[in-house]
Amino acid sequence: MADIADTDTRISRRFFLKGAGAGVAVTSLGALGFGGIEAAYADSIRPFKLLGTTITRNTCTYCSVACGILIYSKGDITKGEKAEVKHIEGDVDHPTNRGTLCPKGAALLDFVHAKTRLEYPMVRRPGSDKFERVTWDYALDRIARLLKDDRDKNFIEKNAAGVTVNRWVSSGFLAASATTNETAFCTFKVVRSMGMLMFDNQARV
Amino acid sequence: MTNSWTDIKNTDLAIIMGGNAAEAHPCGFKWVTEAKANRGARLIVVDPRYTRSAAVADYYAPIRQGTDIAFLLGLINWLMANNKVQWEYVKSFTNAPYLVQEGFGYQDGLFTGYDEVKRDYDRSTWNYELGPDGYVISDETLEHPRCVWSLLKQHVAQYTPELVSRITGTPKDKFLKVCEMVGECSAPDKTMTSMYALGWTQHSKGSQNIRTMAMIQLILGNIGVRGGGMNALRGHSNIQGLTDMGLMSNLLPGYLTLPFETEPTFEKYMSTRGYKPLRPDQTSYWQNYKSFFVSFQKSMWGAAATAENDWSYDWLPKLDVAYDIIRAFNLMFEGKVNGYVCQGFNPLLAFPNRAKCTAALSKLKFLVTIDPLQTETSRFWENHGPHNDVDTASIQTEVFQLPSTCFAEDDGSLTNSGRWLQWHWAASTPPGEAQRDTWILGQLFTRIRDLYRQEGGAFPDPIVNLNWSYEDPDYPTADELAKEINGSALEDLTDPADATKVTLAKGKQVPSFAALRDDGKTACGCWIYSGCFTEAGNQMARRDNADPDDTGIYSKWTWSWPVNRRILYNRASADVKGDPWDRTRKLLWWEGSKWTGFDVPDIAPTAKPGVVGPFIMNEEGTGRLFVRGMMRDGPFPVHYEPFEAPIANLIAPKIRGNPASRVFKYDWEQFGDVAEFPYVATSYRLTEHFHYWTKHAQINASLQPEFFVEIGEELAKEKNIPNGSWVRVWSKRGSVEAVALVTKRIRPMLCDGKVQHVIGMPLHWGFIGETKKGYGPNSLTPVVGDANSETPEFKAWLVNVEPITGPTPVA
Amino acid sequence: MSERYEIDPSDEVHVGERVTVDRYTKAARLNHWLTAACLVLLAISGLAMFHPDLFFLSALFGGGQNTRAIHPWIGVVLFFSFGGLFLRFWRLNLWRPEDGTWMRRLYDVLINKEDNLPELGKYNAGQKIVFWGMSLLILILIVTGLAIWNQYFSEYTTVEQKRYALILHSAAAVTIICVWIVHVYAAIWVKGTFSAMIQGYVTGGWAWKHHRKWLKALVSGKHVDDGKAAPAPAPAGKPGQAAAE
Amino acid sequence: MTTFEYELPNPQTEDVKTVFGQQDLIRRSASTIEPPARQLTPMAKLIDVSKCIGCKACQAACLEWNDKRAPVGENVGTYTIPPDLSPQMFTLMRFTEWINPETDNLEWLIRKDGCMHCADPGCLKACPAPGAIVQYSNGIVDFDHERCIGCGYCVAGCPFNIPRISKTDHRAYKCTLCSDRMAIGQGPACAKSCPTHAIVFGTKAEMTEHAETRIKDLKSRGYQNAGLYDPPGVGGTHVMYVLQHADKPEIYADLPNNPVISPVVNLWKGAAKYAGLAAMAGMVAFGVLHRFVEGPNRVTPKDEEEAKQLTEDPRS
Repeated sequence: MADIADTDTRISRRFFLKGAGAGVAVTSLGALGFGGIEAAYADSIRPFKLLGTTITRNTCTYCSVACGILIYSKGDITKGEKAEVKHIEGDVDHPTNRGTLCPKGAALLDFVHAKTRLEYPMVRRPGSDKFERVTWDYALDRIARLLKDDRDKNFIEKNAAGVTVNRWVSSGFLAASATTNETAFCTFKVVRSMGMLMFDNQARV
Repeated sequence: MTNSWTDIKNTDLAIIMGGNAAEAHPCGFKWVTEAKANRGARLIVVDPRYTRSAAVADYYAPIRQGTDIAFLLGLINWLMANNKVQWEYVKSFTNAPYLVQEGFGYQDGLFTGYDEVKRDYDRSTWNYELGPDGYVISDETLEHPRCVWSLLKQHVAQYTPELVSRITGTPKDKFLKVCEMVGECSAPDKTMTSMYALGWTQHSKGSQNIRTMAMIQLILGNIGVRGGGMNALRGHSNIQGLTDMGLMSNLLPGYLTLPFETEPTFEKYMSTRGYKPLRPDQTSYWQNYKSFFVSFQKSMWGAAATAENDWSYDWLPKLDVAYDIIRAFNLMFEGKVNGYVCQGFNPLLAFPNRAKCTAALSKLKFLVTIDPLQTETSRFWENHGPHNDVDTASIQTEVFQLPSTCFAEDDGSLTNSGRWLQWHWAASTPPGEAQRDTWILGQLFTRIRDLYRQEGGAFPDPIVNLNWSYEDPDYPTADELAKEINGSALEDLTDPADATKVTLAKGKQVPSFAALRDDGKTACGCWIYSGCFTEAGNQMARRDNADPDDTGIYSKWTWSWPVNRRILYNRASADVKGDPWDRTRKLLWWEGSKWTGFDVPDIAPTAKPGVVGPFIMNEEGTGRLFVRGMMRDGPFPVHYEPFEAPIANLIAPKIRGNPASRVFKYDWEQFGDVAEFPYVATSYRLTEHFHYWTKHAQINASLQPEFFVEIGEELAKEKNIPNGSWVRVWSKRGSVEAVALVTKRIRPMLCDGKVQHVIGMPLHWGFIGETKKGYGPNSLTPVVGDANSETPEFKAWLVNVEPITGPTPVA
Repeated sequence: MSERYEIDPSDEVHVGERVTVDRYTKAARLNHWLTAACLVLLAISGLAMFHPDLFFLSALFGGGQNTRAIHPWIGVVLFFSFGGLFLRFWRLNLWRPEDGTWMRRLYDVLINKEDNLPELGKYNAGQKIVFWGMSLLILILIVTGLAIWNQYFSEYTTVEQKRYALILHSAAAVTIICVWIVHVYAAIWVKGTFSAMIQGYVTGGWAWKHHRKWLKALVSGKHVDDGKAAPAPAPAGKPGQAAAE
Repeated sequence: MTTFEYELPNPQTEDVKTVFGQQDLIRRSASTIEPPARQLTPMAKLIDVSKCIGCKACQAACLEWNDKRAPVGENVGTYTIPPDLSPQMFTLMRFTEWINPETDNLEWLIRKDGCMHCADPGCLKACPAPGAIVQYSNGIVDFDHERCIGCGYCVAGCPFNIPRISKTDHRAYKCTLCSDRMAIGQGPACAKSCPTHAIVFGTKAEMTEHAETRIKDLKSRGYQNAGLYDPPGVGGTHVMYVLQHADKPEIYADLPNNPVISPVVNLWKGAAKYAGLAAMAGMVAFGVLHRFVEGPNRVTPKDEEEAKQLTEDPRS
């Protein structure tokens, strides 16, 4: 599914040539290669920074207008390469936003590259004043153990009246609302299969 | 949204009330601008503050926060009194003619059946009068004193323009001007769209705020038509999807509901979910509930869910009470919760009464956060001076902070407010060891399941039998999950008329929820999403932006639920005979033998006009001006003041807040009153920021760097607060320090003869990120939710304010 | 002579086969040449920014950026350096009655008919005009220069003030360059002048011819080294001594 | 899909063609150039203040596209943040709360400030560095930072107070009209991002025409003085505004009523430039002439003798 060209029957190939006037001889930068950029451009025009980047279609992560965005990355993850986001801009082919973005969307790049992005699993021990880096295995094993122990200890199979209720209300789970529907369903299955009732998402607020 | 963002371009009048679309949804708001520029549409903004939406409005009217219902009931009163009613629509497409049973009544702000101790109603009298055939009795003349229309007329009569103005603070002339502008849209070829958001939901009567406007839209004939509808702008990118998917304390996917312990058996559970039509020949789509439910159970537990074990009905937990977040944090505060997982959520800043939140989190044994970013919640134990003044050493909570990917590093679908499911693709390698949520959940689940397999434990059945047939159980992919959500045939499905004819072979994806079965032969994770990933491929990834006739429908762009329908109740866009109300804005019409048009009909394609009502999800087939016992706080809306209000409720002075709202004892004691806290505060977003996320993004931080409160010039003068100076704002629950932004955009209002000053408090600051450290409104807000949804009352509470020389220095 | 002419205490007449007169101390000469160097550099860098046809001059400073950066700093040096000159010379540059006469007979000056001119002190009116002109122009240049020195002072003036500062600065700069041309040409024209600023002394004849009153005052004021007196504990490196034959 | 009027395309990353360049310059600071062989269609950005919601998307897009980041400052009691244009912030929403004296209604006037790309650019006129400021025949006035010397003359030259000099790299910065995007046939980042299409971009003729429809709409909503801001004093601009109250542009955060290049700048960069050179040349010429006509002024042996006599005079 990652091959967007397949699903994309109407990718915009329009060029805003009007501005140059008719009959203008154009120079192909691609043909000149990167070394030619400076030569191809007027001295006073900065090189076009997106040359050679990979375009990926995505949706803005913020509000529910769900603007279509284009992510320009150095490297192509569909080819197994390491990819880094260089620029994000609105997708003009998207019916809702028509290429526009709000100040949040226009600055998505800084969300992706925020200094406060998390990179490693961390734990803060009881009473401690700092996070310590741990392995995923450690973190996941420990969380699985904590959840299971609590469930085993506090699971309610029958209520006071003897009715089967099979609920677990001593632990809770908050789902966010920027994850995908697929993540949501995965989350739903895990949480509800354990009998957890204290389960909400941002919509509640 | 009943309609879509792009449909707003078809409107004649946009009314933004209970929201601030220009500021919170700029790219969606463009369709208002387009309607204005291309159709000559008008824009009305009703808000306590002159917002960025108001800046481009044709008409702005101020309103005191928390009084929207009085305003809107007054508007209904005016429409009825001035014959601004779309009569054919009201008579045919709403329940206006139906009789309500005897015994139903309303007096002094309360309906029949109120129990003051329980703060709840016995709602049995809130119902129609049914005939011996089981169908509702109707008076087409609308003259019967017990018909819904008569009762409504009587109910709204007291909301005169004078009273509305006394309650809301909206000057009478401005209120009347809004009435006139709205009234014009009662013409069948004029439509109004209502755009709202958390300005309506975050009240102790949030659901009724919305309902009141929905009633107006029914009276004006604006539901189901192009350029009309009730359009919830919604906040987060997939808040719609997570709700659709049932990630709520009381829900299952597709708005199926979790059983209560009063429904111990599947039979009992289904007995209240039959949804028998209340009108002859009416389609009542929820009659398919069992097919949806059984298919859901099959997707959860596969072969383990059988007819014999009632499709594993016992494996679903049974509710005793609602475990919404307000109760969850109250239980946590009482020390009754041990573990909590926050999958990308920041409750420390998002839930009311921050001090209580901190105390609650501190009582947890363990807290897990899964997020792309550091959050205040994951660092609630860390001392940040006045911005998070905690005793770190005394907090015994073990906290895990797990790094997840963000949008740029993940595949999958998001559901927007217009119900479009849009697929997106990963573009980037995640930073460090960050992992996708499905990997984290897969890993966690298989570990827990293995522990149950190895060592047993409390009721392992639903866990060890959970259908988890992913190629890599530790890492379900988005495609696998999407197919599971869509649903598939577990066995060959055959034509009901001809058992030899296979309509869908085993293992194939179902084309839509119409194929779902109640006999266990189909599985479907979320019935309303059925059709999103069929044998024809991933419909959510479609990218054909063709729009025949320029309707704004875009039916080939991705996919929308249900069954790719873009405007809900679209049958109502045509009159009783099936002709469009407005020929210039056709949507759906009857073509002799079937419905046709630009959108997928929201009715059986061959359902004859005049037989089947357009609202097929209601047993009545009509829109509900009177909702029977389905809302906890009344079948009609009533004006209730916020729990912290500057004046008494003018229609029922003894009632504080919404009488049906649940309030915990601790929280009730934390309410302040007007003598101590004379100003009304409200919280909101600013366009430069998205909640507590963009304070991590440098650009956004630079565009709106520091926490401030907005104060009108009059109050600033009275309190001697120069623009840009520092103030302290406090409520019964906490205190914050902020820069004062003194503005002309907030003006005092006259409510019941008293001058009311509004203090505005934006919500984007915390103690982590690129912005300067600040506070959120939740440091001050009360803990009380909407009677129906438990959404906290963030939009109206009481505070006091004083100038200070500067912020408390950080030690 | 009823009027007592002020003399610079460091000036001294050296008697001998060829009379020489100390005119500038080493410190004064260093001060002068520093100022002169600054002025020349300022003129070049300033002209580079004044007229496009002269922009090539910026190459001398390593490009436009360097030119722009260094110009104001040189200006600061010039200001203080010239300040030194000012303190040294202002007294002897005060206007005197004979200066008026000299000015009125400027044509005689130009045609080298010095016989018609009054006896002059250390400076003639032309030199004094150069001195005061430079003083005034440098004051204007420093004040306007600070106003347009964006790197440090852009916040202190409005754009409108900057515009006036720029035109004033340009006008003052053009004027000071003109004054400088006069100054330099005068030194070229009047032979024997350079040695005053190079070796520090002039010949007795030069003093006699151009600044007779000054010479006479030195002589009458006993500012004379006739070689008979014990070597005075004069400041080290007094040029007159080394040059005395 | 019906395309939006003046919709801007998505940037492509391969087979990118340049549509204009150095050969299309009509002015080059401190230089004389050959007139270009062709005339590009004049382009313009139209900012419809009546559609602007002040969301600052243009500011964010501008920072992101140009790889600039403005510092995180303070709130000083205004939505205008950062408080001014800066070497990082090429465009700025300026917010004014204005009570309309005729209606007594509050109007929140939000104007996107930034380079107007004047047809007669004062910055270019003032610039002393050859080629540091250039003007293309399509109307873009662009700064070439490699050639900029940081003198700040452009600041004085600009009638709109737009350029800002960086304190770190000492170069002048302002809106480039995204010349790098335009060079390959795209529109400016701000116009692409603007959620309400308050900023649109196209040929100047189209923009003028579009403005007319907007003005008509505004007049139908009671703004009798709605109009286009395309000030003739600077030869017209390639960034224009639709104003609700075009009769008083100054209420929009001091938008100049009739901007012209300051007469002081004109004098400085016109007559003064030549007069100055002439004066200096005149001085030199006079010296040379004098030298030839009158020759040097020499000390004669007689003078030396006189001096000797004077110093040897026993009276001394």
